Amino acid sequence: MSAIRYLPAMGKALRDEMAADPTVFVVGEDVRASLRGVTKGLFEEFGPERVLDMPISEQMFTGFATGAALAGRRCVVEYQIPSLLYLAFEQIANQAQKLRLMTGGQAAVPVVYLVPGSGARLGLAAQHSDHPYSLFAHAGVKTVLPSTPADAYGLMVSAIRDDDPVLYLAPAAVLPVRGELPERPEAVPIGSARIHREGTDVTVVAAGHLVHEALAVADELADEVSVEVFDPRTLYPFDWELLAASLARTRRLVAFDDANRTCGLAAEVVATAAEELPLVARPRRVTRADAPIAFAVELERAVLPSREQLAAAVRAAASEGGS
Amino acid sequence: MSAIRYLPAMGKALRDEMAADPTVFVVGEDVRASLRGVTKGLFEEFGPERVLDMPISEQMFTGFATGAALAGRRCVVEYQIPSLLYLAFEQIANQAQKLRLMTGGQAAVPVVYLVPGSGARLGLAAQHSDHPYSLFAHAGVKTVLPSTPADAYGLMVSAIRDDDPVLYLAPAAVLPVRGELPERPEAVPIGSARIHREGTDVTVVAAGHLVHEALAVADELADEVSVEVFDPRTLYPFDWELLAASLARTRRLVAFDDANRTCGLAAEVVATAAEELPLVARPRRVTRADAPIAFAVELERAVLPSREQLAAAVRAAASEGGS
Amino acid sequence: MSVVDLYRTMRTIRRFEERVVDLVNANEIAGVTHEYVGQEAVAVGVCAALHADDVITSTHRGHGHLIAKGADLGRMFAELLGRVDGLNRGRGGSMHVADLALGIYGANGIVAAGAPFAAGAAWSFSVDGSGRVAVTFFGDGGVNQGVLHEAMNLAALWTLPLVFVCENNGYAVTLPQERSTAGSVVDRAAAYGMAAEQVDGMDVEAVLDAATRAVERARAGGGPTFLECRTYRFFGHHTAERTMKLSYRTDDEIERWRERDPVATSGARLDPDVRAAIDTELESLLDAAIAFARQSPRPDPADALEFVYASGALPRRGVAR
Amino acid sequence: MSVVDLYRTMRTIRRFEERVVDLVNANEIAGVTHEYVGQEAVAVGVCAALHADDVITSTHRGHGHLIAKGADLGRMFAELLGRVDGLNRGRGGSMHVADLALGIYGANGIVAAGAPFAAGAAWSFSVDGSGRVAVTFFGDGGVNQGVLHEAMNLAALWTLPLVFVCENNGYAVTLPQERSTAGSVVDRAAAYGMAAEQVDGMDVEAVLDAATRAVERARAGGGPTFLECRTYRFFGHHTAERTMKLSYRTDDEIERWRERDPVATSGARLDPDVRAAIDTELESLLDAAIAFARQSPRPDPADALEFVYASGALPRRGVAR
Ligand SMILES: Cc1ncc(C[n+]2csc(CCOP(=O)(O)OP(=O)(O)O)c2C)c(N)n1
Ligand SMILES: Cc1ncc(C[n+]2csc(CCOP(=O)(O)OP(=O)(O)O)c2C)c(N)n1
Ligand SMILES: [Mg+2]
Ligand SMILES: [Mg+2]
Repeated sequence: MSAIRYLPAMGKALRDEMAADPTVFVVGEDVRASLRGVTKGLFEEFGPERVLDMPISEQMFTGFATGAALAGRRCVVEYQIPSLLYLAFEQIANQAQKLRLMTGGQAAVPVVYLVPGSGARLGLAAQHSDHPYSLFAHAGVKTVLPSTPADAYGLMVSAIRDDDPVLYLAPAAVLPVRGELPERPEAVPIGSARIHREGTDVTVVAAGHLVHEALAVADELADEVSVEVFDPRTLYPFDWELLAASLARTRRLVAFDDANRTCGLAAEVVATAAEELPLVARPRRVTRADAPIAFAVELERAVLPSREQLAAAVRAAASEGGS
Repeated sequence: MSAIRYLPAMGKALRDEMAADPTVFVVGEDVRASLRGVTKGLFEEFGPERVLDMPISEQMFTGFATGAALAGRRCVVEYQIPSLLYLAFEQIANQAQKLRLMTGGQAAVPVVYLVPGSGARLGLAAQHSDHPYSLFAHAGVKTVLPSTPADAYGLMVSAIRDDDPVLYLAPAAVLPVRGELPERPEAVPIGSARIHREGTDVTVVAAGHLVHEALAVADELADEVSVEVFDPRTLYPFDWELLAASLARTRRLVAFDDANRTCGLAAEVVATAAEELPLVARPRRVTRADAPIAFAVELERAVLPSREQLAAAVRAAASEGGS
Repeated sequence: MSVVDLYRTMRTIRRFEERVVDLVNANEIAGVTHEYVGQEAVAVGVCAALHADDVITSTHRGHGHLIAKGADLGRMFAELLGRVDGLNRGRGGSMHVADLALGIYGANGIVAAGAPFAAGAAWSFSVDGSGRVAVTFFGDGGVNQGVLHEAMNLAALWTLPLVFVCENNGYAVTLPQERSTAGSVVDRAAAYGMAAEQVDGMDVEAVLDAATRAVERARAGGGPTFLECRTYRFFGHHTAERTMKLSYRTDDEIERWRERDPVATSGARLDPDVRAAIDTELESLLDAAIAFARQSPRPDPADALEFVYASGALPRRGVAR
Repeated sequence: MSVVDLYRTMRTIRRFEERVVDLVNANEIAGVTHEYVGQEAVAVGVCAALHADDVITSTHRGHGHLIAKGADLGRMFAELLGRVDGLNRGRGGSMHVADLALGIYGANGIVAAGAPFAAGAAWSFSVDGSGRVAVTFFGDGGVNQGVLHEAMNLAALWTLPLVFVCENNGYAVTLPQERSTAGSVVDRAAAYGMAAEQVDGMDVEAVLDAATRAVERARAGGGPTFLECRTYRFFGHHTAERTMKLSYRTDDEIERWRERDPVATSGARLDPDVRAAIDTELESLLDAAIAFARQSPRPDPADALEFVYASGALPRRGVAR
């Protein structure tokens, strides 16, 4: 066991997989120099045939990964900004994701779409602050959003080894987080959630950096409400079984989500719970407003989901449905 | 009053607005020849400066509309296939939609993104059958999905006159529908829903072609269950007030949705109802599976939401919560 | 490939497409199909220059490319009829028909979307040092899609073994090339310092010669080539066009091009008896292929959620269990 | 514009950016800013050829373009400080700063995304017959974005009054132009039959001459022009770069370019006293501008949902009421 930050943990997983499997390679902008820090040292270790700097042409290099995959390789595509996924949306959601079905099972497209630094980063304004995972979940794209260095490592390994396209979002706010990483860290299966803190009154569903916010709120409220913090880790496919088990205990739900409210992940969690799972209190959402992030930090904070809003929602949920 | 089909009603609205406002113009592929039928006769009537055939370059001509809007015009951009919106997603969701906020209120972007023939059309397979409105609702883009010729007319008028970007989807399955259109048809305000059939037991939320499916199911079940058919008409902003009024009567909800299940419109409707509106029965969803549409018609039908599924969900809802 | 084989393959495509039109009109094929009739010399000439392990990316107008690359006719018809013995198990249909085992990365419903696939495959071959080549087909309309330029830039920058084949049939649906494309099509390649040739796309031997030069250059590490093949589609944009009154081409123009029918031209170069023998043999092959397709079962709706994920995961269904 | 004015504007941009760096280091400016230092001659030379009602689209490195097109310094600083008197009411910041009244369609966070805006505006001007012109700025990295090619094709096809200004500073963040761009940058224009020129982007008068030719051609209905301005950025890619150890440029190379400092070059053409007067006057202007920005109020969080919709609709909030 040794303490490591989230960003280098991702990098270590990528490095270990590249060392283990010669078909794995990385493409993106400034990946040689590792502007975003994930690919640090990889060019020096693996050379120009494994670490490819791309011209600014996201649509092309996303489809490039698909072609390389059809030719037998495994590609990790790094995007410097979450909104660059929009430029590649057709190539991801309409090409790579659909190829297996369209070819009747002939094609496998093992590609990882990696955004190191998704979501808001104070002061980056409207075009650099989106957290677009709900769009990809809607399209059925496997999507992971790790919250700890161990999960960042383990889900990177699984994403690379997976035979389907996988979107890997690492929230900007969680990159500096420290955590333990065993000598021989393990893969974390895609589709498996994790309960970070057990509780009996209210289940808070939170992913990525919001897991840490939720844990802080759970501490604050500790002598009022017993909060269970549920981290899906994979947003699609979602681990409904574990959520059902959690709600069987708490029967109260608050979905804490860094995406826009309408048709976001929290909507899916609340909708599924309302339709299929046991609840004694109204499910609640604490999400972003459906608004772009303004530059001024006061305005940015005002549209992001907050601890205060979560605490209020948890208290309100706890006050319903007896005990 | 005269009977008219949905497609020509859209075309008439576009024509009337172009005649009334010289700043309105249309761009797209094969709009002169009117391959999709909406722009029929417009080139002959308004000429090459109002009806512009574009090279195959969706990203560019979507941004072109933004630039023309900033220069004082109103543009209707036609896309031949729903998935072409994916190519333009960055220009719509990250540029046009955000420009007003980013400029602190300086910019207005009156552009209509028009897809005549959205959703599935038997046998068009995986890349031509998506119904991507939930993605745009998530981004806060005003989105309309009319179900009748009168609404197709009235919402086209409102979309063109609106000072914000508006996505206008006309489902392939509804284009042939006939309906009445008054001599002087009226604008239908964006954001106003409509109750097509009143009922007391269960509210079915359905938009576009599914309104007609829902009405058929309501008839079938007439002597068992009293079904209210609620047509949002505008998906964003959603008319929550009218839905609240409907649920105040029925207290039971089934969301019938042609989009993928996860993070789709039905998830939003169910989540909002569960969180904020009166319900005595579990809300239910009948949606597409989270799967691409396969070519074989048996397989296509199997992943689309069906009348049978809706009838079963309505019966199940009606059986809960007493009366 | 001998002139006889070139003719046979072109004739196969021609008759395949004519049979497809019949099947569409008989409502045996659902959706729309985009016929390749008139352009046969391009697919056949280009693919005749390829090895079995070279790859191609095709377009919405893909039947000809697949046949030229060796796809099985019976399994193609079965795919178009939506049957389980189709190349794509009935999941793809005309716009997505593919045979990865033959290096056919699929028809594509989105114009120019296959170009980056070809770039990725070509790069992969170049680092393997395998000498394999990738070809991407696209139309004159595709020439204006930005992603094609992004791929051309990369192919030239990295000297990839990639051949860009533009089938310039003069129109993108109803839009004539002069109204879609500034400058000339071949000049697009010059911008990237890429070798380029204009080829008579109605003459299979001319196409084969140019394609052979391009493919040899690619194999030898000489990088990409851009081929503009001037051709014409004899039929409408798709089978649905006959139901529309679109008048973007004159009968004259169509007539003038039909006089240069590539199948007739290369057929005329053969001994009439040889040609007649091929033609009759072909009809029975096509009869057999269609019979094979018709007897193939339709997919079971219960399997609708299969083949979505390679990992075997099933997508969520549309109703709660 | 006189040589004195050209110098004054370049010097204004230089000192504005140096003040910005100070403000970033002092944590008065949040996020990242991309400094224009070294490239001043391009924005100033190009905008000096424009009329007040001509429009420009800018980039992530936009401060210089805005100042050259006449944006108010105080309101720019206020925007970068996120204050209500900012050009964008503090909603945009460095990457989105805009002044539509001055024809500045905004900086843009996405490379080359402004090019199609410029095409739409240019088309609009051409049908108005107003003689107005649109200019789109982009970098050497932007040259490889497909949407730029889509816009170049349309501009040439429709002979739009549009000037494409490529600021080739040799790098896209760490990627040198030779590793991003096949062929030459100017040749991209040739593909579309578009007039093109390579210009010394370190010499404001050379840029002004070339821009004047391009803008006159556009006004006269002669269509688009592509200008490749060879320049260099003296600072890092953005203010955050100093915290990173990126070694993609040699000190030598930076030194060689600094010797061609465009502000120094044009300053040297002035009478030293005139120059000194301008420089001192400028500092007080900048002091006043920063003072104006600092006294401007911060936005009220209660207004966070304003200005999302022109129709006045409010977006949904993140919690139920
Ligand atoms: C990106 C994209 N835009 C538009 C369409 C609709 N569409 C299908 S084929 C076609 C014309 C293509 O023209 P061309 O590339 O010349 O090929 P051709 O049909 O002539 O073989 C269009 C516009 C599409 N499928 N993809
Ligand atoms: C489409 C897109 N891809 C990537 C980025 C991230 N990014 C911001 S600036 C930049 C480099 C741009 O280089 P260039 O166009 O030469 O402009 P310069 O920074 O040199 O002025 C990159 C890759 C972006 N903002 N947009
Ligand atoms: Mg064509
Ligand atoms: Mg640069």
